[in-house]
Amino acid sequence: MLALILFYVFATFLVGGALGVITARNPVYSALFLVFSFINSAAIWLLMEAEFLAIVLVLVYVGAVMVLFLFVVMMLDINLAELRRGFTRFAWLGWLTALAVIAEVITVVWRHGLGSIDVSGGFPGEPAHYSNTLALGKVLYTRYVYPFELAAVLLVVALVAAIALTLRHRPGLKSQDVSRQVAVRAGDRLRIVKGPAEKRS
Amino acid sequence: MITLGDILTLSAILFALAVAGIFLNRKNVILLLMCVELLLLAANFNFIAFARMRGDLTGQVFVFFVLTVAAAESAIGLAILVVLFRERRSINVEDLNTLKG
Amino acid sequence: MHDYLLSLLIWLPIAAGLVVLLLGERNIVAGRWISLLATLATLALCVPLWRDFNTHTAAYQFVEKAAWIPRFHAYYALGVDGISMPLIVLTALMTIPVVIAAWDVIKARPAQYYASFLIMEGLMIGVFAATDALLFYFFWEAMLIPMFLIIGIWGGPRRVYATIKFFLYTFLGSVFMLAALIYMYVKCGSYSIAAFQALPLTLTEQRWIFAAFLIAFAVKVPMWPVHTWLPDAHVEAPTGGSVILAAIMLKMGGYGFLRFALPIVPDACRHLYFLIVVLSLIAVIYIGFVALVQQDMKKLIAYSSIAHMGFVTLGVFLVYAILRNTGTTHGAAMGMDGAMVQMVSHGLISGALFLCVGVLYDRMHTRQIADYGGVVNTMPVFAGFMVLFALANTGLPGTSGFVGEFLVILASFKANFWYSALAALTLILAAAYTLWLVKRVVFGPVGNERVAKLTDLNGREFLILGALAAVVLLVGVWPAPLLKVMGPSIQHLVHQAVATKIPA
Amino acid sequence: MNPQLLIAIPLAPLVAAVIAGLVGRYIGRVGAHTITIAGVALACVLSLYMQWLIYWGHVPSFDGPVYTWLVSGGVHMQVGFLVDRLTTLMMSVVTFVSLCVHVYTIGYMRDDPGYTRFFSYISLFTFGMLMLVMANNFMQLFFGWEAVGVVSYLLIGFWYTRPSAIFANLKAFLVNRVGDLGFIIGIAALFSYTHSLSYQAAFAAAPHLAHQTLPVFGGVNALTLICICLFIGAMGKSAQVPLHVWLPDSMEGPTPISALIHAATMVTAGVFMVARMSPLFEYSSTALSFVLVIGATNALFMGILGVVNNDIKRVIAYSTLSQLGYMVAALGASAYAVGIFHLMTHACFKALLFLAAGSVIIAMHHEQDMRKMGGLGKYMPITAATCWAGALALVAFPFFSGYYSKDAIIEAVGLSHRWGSTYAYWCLLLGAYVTSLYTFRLLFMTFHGEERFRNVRAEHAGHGGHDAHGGHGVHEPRENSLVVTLPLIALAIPSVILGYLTVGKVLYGNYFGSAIMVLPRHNVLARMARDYHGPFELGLRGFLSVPFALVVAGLVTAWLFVLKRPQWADAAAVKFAWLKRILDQKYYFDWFNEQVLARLARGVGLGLWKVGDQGLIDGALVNGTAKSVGGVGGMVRRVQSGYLYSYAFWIVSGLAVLLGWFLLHA
Amino acid sequence: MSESMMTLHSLGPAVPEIYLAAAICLVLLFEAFIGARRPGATGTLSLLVLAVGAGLTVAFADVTHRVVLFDGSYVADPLAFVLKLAGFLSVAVALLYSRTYLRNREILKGEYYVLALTALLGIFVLISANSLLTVYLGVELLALSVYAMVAFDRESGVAAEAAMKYFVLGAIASGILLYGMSIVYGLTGTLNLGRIAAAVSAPDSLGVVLAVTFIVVAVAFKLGAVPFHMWLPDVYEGAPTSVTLFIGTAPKIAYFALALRLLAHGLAGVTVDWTRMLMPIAVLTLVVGNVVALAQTNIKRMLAYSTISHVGFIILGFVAGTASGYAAALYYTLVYVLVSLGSFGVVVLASRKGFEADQLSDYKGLYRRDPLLALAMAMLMFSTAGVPPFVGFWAKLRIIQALWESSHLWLVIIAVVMSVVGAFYYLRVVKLMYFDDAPQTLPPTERSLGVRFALGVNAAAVLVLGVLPAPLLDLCAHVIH
Repeated sequence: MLALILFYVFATFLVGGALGVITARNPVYSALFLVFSFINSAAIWLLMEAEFLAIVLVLVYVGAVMVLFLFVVMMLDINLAELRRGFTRFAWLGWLTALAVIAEVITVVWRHGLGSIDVSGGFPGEPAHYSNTLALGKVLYTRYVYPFELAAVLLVVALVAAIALTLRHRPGLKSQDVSRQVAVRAGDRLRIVKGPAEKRS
Repeated sequence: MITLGDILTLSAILFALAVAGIFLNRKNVILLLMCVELLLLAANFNFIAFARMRGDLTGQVFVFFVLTVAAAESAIGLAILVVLFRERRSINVEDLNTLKG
Repeated sequence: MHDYLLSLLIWLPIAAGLVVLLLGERNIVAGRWISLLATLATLALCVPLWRDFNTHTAAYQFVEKAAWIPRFHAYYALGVDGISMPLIVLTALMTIPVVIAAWDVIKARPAQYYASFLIMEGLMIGVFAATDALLFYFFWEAMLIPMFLIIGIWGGPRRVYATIKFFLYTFLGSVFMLAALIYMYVKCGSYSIAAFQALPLTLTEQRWIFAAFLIAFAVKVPMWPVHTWLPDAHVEAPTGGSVILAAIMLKMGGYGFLRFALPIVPDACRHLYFLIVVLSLIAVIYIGFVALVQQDMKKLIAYSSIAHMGFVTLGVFLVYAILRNTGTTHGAAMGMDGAMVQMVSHGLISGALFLCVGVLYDRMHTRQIADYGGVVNTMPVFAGFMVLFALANTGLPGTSGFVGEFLVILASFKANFWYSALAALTLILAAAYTLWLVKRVVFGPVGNERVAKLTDLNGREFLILGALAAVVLLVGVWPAPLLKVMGPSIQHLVHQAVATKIPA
Repeated sequence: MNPQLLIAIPLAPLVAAVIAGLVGRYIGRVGAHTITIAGVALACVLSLYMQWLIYWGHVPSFDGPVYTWLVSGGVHMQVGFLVDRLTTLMMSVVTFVSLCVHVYTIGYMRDDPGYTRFFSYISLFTFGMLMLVMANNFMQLFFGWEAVGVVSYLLIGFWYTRPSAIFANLKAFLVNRVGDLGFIIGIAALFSYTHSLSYQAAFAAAPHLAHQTLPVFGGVNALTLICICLFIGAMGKSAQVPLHVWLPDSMEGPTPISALIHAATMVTAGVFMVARMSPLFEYSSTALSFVLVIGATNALFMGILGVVNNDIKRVIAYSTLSQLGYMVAALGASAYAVGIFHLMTHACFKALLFLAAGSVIIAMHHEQDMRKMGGLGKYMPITAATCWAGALALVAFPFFSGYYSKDAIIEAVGLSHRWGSTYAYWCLLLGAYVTSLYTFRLLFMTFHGEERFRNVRAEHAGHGGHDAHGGHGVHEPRENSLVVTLPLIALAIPSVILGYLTVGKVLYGNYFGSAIMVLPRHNVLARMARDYHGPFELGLRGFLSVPFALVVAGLVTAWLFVLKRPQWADAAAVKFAWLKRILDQKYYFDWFNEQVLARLARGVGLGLWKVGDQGLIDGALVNGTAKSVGGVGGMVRRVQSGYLYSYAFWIVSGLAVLLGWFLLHA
Repeated sequence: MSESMMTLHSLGPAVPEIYLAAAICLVLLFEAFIGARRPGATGTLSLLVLAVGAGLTVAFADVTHRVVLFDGSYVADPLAFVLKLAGFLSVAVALLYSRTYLRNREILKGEYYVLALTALLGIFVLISANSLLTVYLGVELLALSVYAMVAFDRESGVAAEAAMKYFVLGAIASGILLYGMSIVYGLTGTLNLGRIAAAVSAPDSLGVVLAVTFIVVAVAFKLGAVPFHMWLPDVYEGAPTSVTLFIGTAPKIAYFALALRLLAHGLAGVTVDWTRMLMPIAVLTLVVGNVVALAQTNIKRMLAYSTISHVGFIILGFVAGTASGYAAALYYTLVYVLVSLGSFGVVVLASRKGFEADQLSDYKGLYRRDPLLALAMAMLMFSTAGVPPFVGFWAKLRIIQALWESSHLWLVIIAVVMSVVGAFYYLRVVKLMYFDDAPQTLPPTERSLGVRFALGVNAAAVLVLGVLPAPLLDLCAHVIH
């Protein structure tokens, strides 16, 4: 029962946070609202005994991704005054569509029980010694080795892409050129200049 | 007890808010990236809920990968954003309309 | 050689065309001669085709069959019967004047010009020779490309509009036919035309398929009201393009009706024949009036083509009207014979007329009737030919133009008095617009200084016009061999056309 | 009978024509006229031989194929000959007149640049005409029919630089085509019943056809329809009202062909055809009545036009129209033999008149207006004399050939009880007066009275090419050379005596035998035969007949108005101005054709083209479709606004709609 | 399928992916240490890598039957083999065509090739995906690489704009895909496509409809179907032409595989549902694609709309919902890739430094400037229009045949009408090249012999496959069954 109350509290916060994200005029506020939403989500996930993912959400998202967001927001030096104008004429249409999607999904979920599943039942509890992290860890490198490797490539792509897109070689900037350093040969470094020992007369 | 229905409802609301955020927001591209994160979050809720309901880890593994992908995605999204800002000196959504028709 | 005769007929010109194309504009002298030789060789190949053609059977002859797409039971299957054979010969015949007429007239990209026509020739023969529907369609559509380029590259000032209109019009028609062909393939598991002809189809199916065929063939013929591409295309096309369009490409529509519509969907044809008859009569009369007021020679002849092709469609579909009126098919074969002869004859005559216009155009660079007058004073020999072909165009007995019209009118009376009465109006209308054209262009005092400076036909022009005139007269005076060739196939077709295919 | 010999008859002129036409410039003028005259002469000799064979040699008629033209649907269409007494008569007339005209042409066209072409044409015409008369089937008949029409077209427009000539030839062809329309429908109708194009089959089926009904116009008798359709063809070719309009204009052609084609032969093709088809027409009284009325109308009213015209050739042309009316009326009265008989005599004297007129025209340096002539008789005695002979034949002066044929027509029609015969009889009777009036008017104006040509300065130097004399000042007309006068004489002889010699055989001696079929109840000729006691007696009787009185009346009127009191004519013209206007306008037929029909056709054409083709089909349907597709494209394109939120909106609303739709329908 | 039984030998069928992952690392290192100083070397290496990869694929991955690896998340079958070879080939050709273009715009950097290769890896992953998870990762791997490639020309504002749009919309689509996948997972309790197919068999169950709708929308987005297509024209136009060439070709293979694996295999039990959903999408796609293409003046944008219309045809193959339909869609896809390589290739080759040949008017009189290029383009345009004797004809024919087999009369009619509408704008290109004269002197086109040869082969293939279509048709039918 406590879990249920907590769930509703967190869920309300979560929805409120999400609303905040999309309605805030200032992107910094939005980002903070998003952080708030993530934290509430993590709480709900904890309630659902998905501890590992809850932690990851906080660590990866709140800790890394959202910081990145804020960083970019600040870096880009956006004229906030310009962003303060509100929604446009057709906002109602947007809301209507969103409501329609919600209504449709909820209808399916509640009125018809998603087909064959009992949606009003609770989740089975896990045994006391059960470790969510351990269980995930076990499968991740065995059954899911292929997706795992792919995820690695994905991160490489993100890396390469981010560098390729944002790294700028400003003229006059002195930076390391790894390939040149590696490919260097002795002859490049040392130049023997023959100078006459003394001026011939 | 939290039921599957609760979670699915919550995720539906999150999903709808996220997409609503995308087409209601007309000013700031960064906000769109944030809404995308919300969108993924909604899906993650589903996966976790179903995984728990079935007592099956697969869904949670999926969420793990989604989180990974989302991080990579954010990185690229922000990189593009930076390129865009450098070229246009603006990240106003309404300025992104040279390509149309 | 007979085993590959049809293939040779198809691929020889295409190969020659590619050779000319590869030789390029720099070796145009060689290209020209290769083109001429190739067309002559193609015509020479028609000699054994005609000579060894068995005139006592309706079956396909000179049959070839090779796997093409085994999975879809589509074959590279060729063969001719009495309906297709004359048209192949016509094709081979009419390409020669096109090549000769271009000899030193086409200055821009001549190699491509020749290549286009040679490739066209092969493809057109392919259309007539294919006994596999898919192969037929393959040639049928492929043909559009060279023609598109011919009109577009070598055409007149509004060539772009004309050629795109031409392409889209015909393409629109054809794709529906393709859909129908595929439908039947799905039903019977083969693309063989013979299999289609044997395939039982309900009336509803037949109506749909008929509609598809109608769109395809009506555009090609062209029938009113889908004819408006033709005047534009003709006016803008270079002389050779007009000749081939009028002489051969229009025949494909009539051929399509004979080969596809009648035997494949006979019941639908029987139900809807009236539509075709009405459209044909509209073509004869409406278009006759329209032709009367044309200011442009080519446009006038183009409209005249539409009116004449009205006789083809009328003749083809008379079988049902006769059946309905008399309960028998006596005379039906005559209508179809008439349609076939009309096709051949119109090919010769309209081709020749376009060549005549080309002769004038090459000298004066105008096709406006008003710019001429009294050409006979400076070009008497040309005038003789022009008058001859004009008279042939009016259906003068003794020329080929008469035979088809005569047969169709005779047959149409069996169906309905009014059909023949209205169709026979062409006697007046055709005479009116053609001879009025002749009056304004050929006769009269010398119209202006440019006419006064005209020179008469050169040897090349004399040769092609003379040869065509000879053929026109020959067919007019003695059409029996032509009819003999077609006889059994037409007879067979009549049987097919009236047999029901609705599954019991 | 030897078929090869038969084939040679049409082929000889054809070959000659082809040679003269294709290689005329190499064989020269002499070569051209030599070969064509040889060809026609051969045909003439052979024709006469054939006639001799069939009539006196008692050789049966020939009916057989030459070659199979085509076989279609089991029907053999053949080119073949039917040579019987009717045919041989026609062949003789055609080739004889043609021969005369050939010879005459040497003189008439002497200075014309189109000399060889002309010979080629008239030879070709002879071929076409022979094919027409010798046909044993409708296809070939139609071939000949059209062939002579085309040559006529070419010959009327022979002087192609004259706008009036090329207008006239187009008109002639088109009007003929109107007739051909009927003709071909008639053939088609006949074919649809008999499945054959041969005369034999048609004749055999005629009694049966007389009881068939065709479901058009609320049901008509099949044979009546067929006959009327065929006769419409004859109306075109034989210039019957209202398809007569081309014939006066055809005088734009050189005079020899006016004689040959537009007087003696081609225009009589219709008469010949109806006679040939007598086994059909006999079974349809309605059609015969139609024929009768049309013919009679033509005979009177076209003759009247001749009275007011001043062009010497046109007067003769109207006379031809009128005489054709007589022939046709004879046919309508079932007196086919009389019609053919008149055809024969008329061929001689009308050709003679034309050639004589041509002779005058040569002498007048191609001046055709009779008001500029007068008193030519003493300068051109042969021409005048032969012309007088022809004229007397034309007005049916007793003992002249025309008398025997024309009076017989009037009598036959008078005896006929066919519907319309009374009207026809009065028309023909009055026609006799009218004929006499215009004929003598022509003679008086041309050969007698004041020499008006002296008042005319040489203002026609502009005629240029056709006037080799081309001098200035007044030339006194001279008689022409032998090539001109010889044919005149050659034609004058039969014009005078032919009737006397042959009337007994042709009309009352059952010359035609089975070639012409008359039902006993229609046989007016048989009744006339009862009163026949030889040509001399018949001739004498003529002086007492009503028509003769009318002829004399006409003569007197003409003498009064032309020679004695010319001012009366002017006074009458003033007094009866309305009548003169109608006559000058030729009953407004040309006005109607040109101002109403032709304009209407062009108007319709223009309307269909601009409104139908360009406006509706091309504009609205074709380009309209293209434009609207393009327009829709332009509109849909605007949905792609470039804004991310709109894109996202479309995605999500697409999702929502799909979801909603399928949830509702699941 | 025990995870411990994985041996090196059993990994044979997965050689393309494994090799490619390794090769990516190699190229990356090469670029870092050598490539930066030798512009173009990385490109050459990449082509080499692709060639070797194709060889290895033929050597190791040519399977005759279905092989499932990695605990069911990976499948190798003849279809995958064919598609991967096509992937190697099309990426190689695309990179070959782009070289001069990249150099002229000073974006000839190793990263470009790395991203192209990672995209190819994503394509392979999709091709061989047998679980929702691998599908998702494949989609993302491909998409992320492509987002970056679109933005690769950092000097170009429109490229950045295009990339941004692509990114945001792509992310929405992934969200939708994920959402749908989550429901599928919830309904079946498995990610494995085979097991999903076994579990989902009741059409019209609301949960299934929900899941299927989300997945269909996501797939439609990826393919570029209306109304989820809007990213496509903007991206095609905004991206550097070499990138347009890239994304216009190889990824289509992957998205075909995506549709096939997800819908036709995974959701085979509810074919009725998703075919009904695809039907209006297909119709809209055909109509909008063709009609809007008419109004375009930019050739890249026009080709983008043309792509959309082709997507309509491909979807029609799926609408048929039969093996024949899938085979038709496969054939269409391969033909489309072949023709697009050529036509975008021409756009790339016609561009020079400082001159982007992206306006239709830039093609006026191309025949005079470069007959080969014009001829190739004309052949490709006629092929796209579906005119024999070019291969495009057979593609359309196969689709219509499949539609008839499943009795879709109205779809056939719409398809044929739309192919006529489409013909118009393809003809317009031919018209510009052959019938018009260039208004001013335009710079010469790419003259590199090798590239021209490749283009010649490309165009010739369009003709040869058109005249002798049997092998490819057979292949497609064979690998689908």
